[in-house]
Amino acid sequence: MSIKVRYFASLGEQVGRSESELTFSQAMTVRDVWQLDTIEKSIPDNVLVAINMEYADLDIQVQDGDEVAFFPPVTGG
Amino acid sequence: MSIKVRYFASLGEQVGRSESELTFSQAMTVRDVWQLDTIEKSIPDNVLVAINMEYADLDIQVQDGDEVAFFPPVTGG
Amino acid sequence: MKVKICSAAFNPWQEIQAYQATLATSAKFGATSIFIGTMRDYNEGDAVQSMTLDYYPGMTEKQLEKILTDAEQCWQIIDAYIVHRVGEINPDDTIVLVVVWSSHRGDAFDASRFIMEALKSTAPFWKKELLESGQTRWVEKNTDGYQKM
Amino acid sequence: MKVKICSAAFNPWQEIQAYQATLATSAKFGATSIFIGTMRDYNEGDAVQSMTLDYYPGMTEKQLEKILTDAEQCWQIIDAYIVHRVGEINPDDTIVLVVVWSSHRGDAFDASRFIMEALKSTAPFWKKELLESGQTRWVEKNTDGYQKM
Repeated sequence: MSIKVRYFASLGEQVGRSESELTFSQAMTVRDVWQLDTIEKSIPDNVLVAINMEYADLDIQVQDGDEVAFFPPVTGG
Repeated sequence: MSIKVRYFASLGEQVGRSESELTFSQAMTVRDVWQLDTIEKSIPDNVLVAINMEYADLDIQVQDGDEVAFFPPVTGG
Repeated sequence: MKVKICSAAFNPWQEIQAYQATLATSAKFGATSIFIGTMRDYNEGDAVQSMTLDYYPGMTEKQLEKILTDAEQCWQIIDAYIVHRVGEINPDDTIVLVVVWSSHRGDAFDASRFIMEALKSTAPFWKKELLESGQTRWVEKNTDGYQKM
Repeated sequence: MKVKICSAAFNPWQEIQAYQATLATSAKFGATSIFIGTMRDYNEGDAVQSMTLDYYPGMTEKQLEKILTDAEQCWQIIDAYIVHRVGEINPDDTIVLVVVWSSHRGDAFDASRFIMEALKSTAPFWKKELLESGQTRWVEKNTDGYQKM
């Protein structure tokens, strides 16, 4: 299956890109996605996660076609 | 000494006038003023009182030249 | 800080912009909290045609100024402005405008709400409604703005 | 209820009036509570020259709509409107506008504050400041709007 991974704001700068396409065959959680896509970078404590534009947890399993987004605490308003 | 007494809104309608001038010689509280000026009318529980345009209590003693106002609960805004 | 009593209809947006233009502290306020009270065409289940707002000239202004001073002592306010209508009022007319400018939203929200509650419970204004039925009646009491209706 | 993302400067007073003109419920709202967030020219002790507001197109709108739906379930709201700026922003520019129309002031105040706090903590926007010194920095965290500063 394949998913799209997105990184926003300071997290995009840390990871060094704003988007990836990942293809894999085994079941993976959001946490696994982070580890696979950002080798050697530990996951920040305050990271926020969205799957298909809705907030989600790191332990949720991703599905084929999902858009998984990682971003830092929001600072709008 | 003499004072000015004012009644506002529904209280003015109940008392039957919006203003009186009172002249007297003995010491009087606001409550005494009400009783002297509005014979036979008992003082409403929720009446508000101002002396010289500042909120006051019924037991305050009035001074020569004071403007004493009685009014119902306020309903602005 | 300023209070203004209006005996004719006023446009709240014009009032806010005109007052804000006088603030020397441009770019220093991050938060503006505004409350606008508008006359409804019903009250307590009855259709209301119009309203007369009575007040105590002199004391009303004094009391509104006291409310602003009290708010300024409790919260960090850059400026605040109250406009209140009196006299004959029609549905859709603005009755009251409260604006608070502050650096931070917590102070702006807290202060504007405090000002409205204090105004509703202590500022000498009295509403007399003319119902569609032709009857007139004094509004007897303001409700508590912190309780859910 | 509506949310709007603006990539160019907007006039909050025009936005409010234009949206309010579409409300069918004229004379039914007694209370309007408005919050306006404006860009300041300083933050955390530093002079700020300008700011870039990044967002997550699609999710940001969805999240703002969810906030309005949540507010509607907790309070009696007649209508609500959020406008939020993105892109390049200068001091004095409006960043966010939240308007809540309600029959009663308690609901209007509660809902507008809820919306602002929810927006500040959950809506995907990120500020990057360009300081007068020439340095850029990401704003790391929004403060709690209920705590006094």
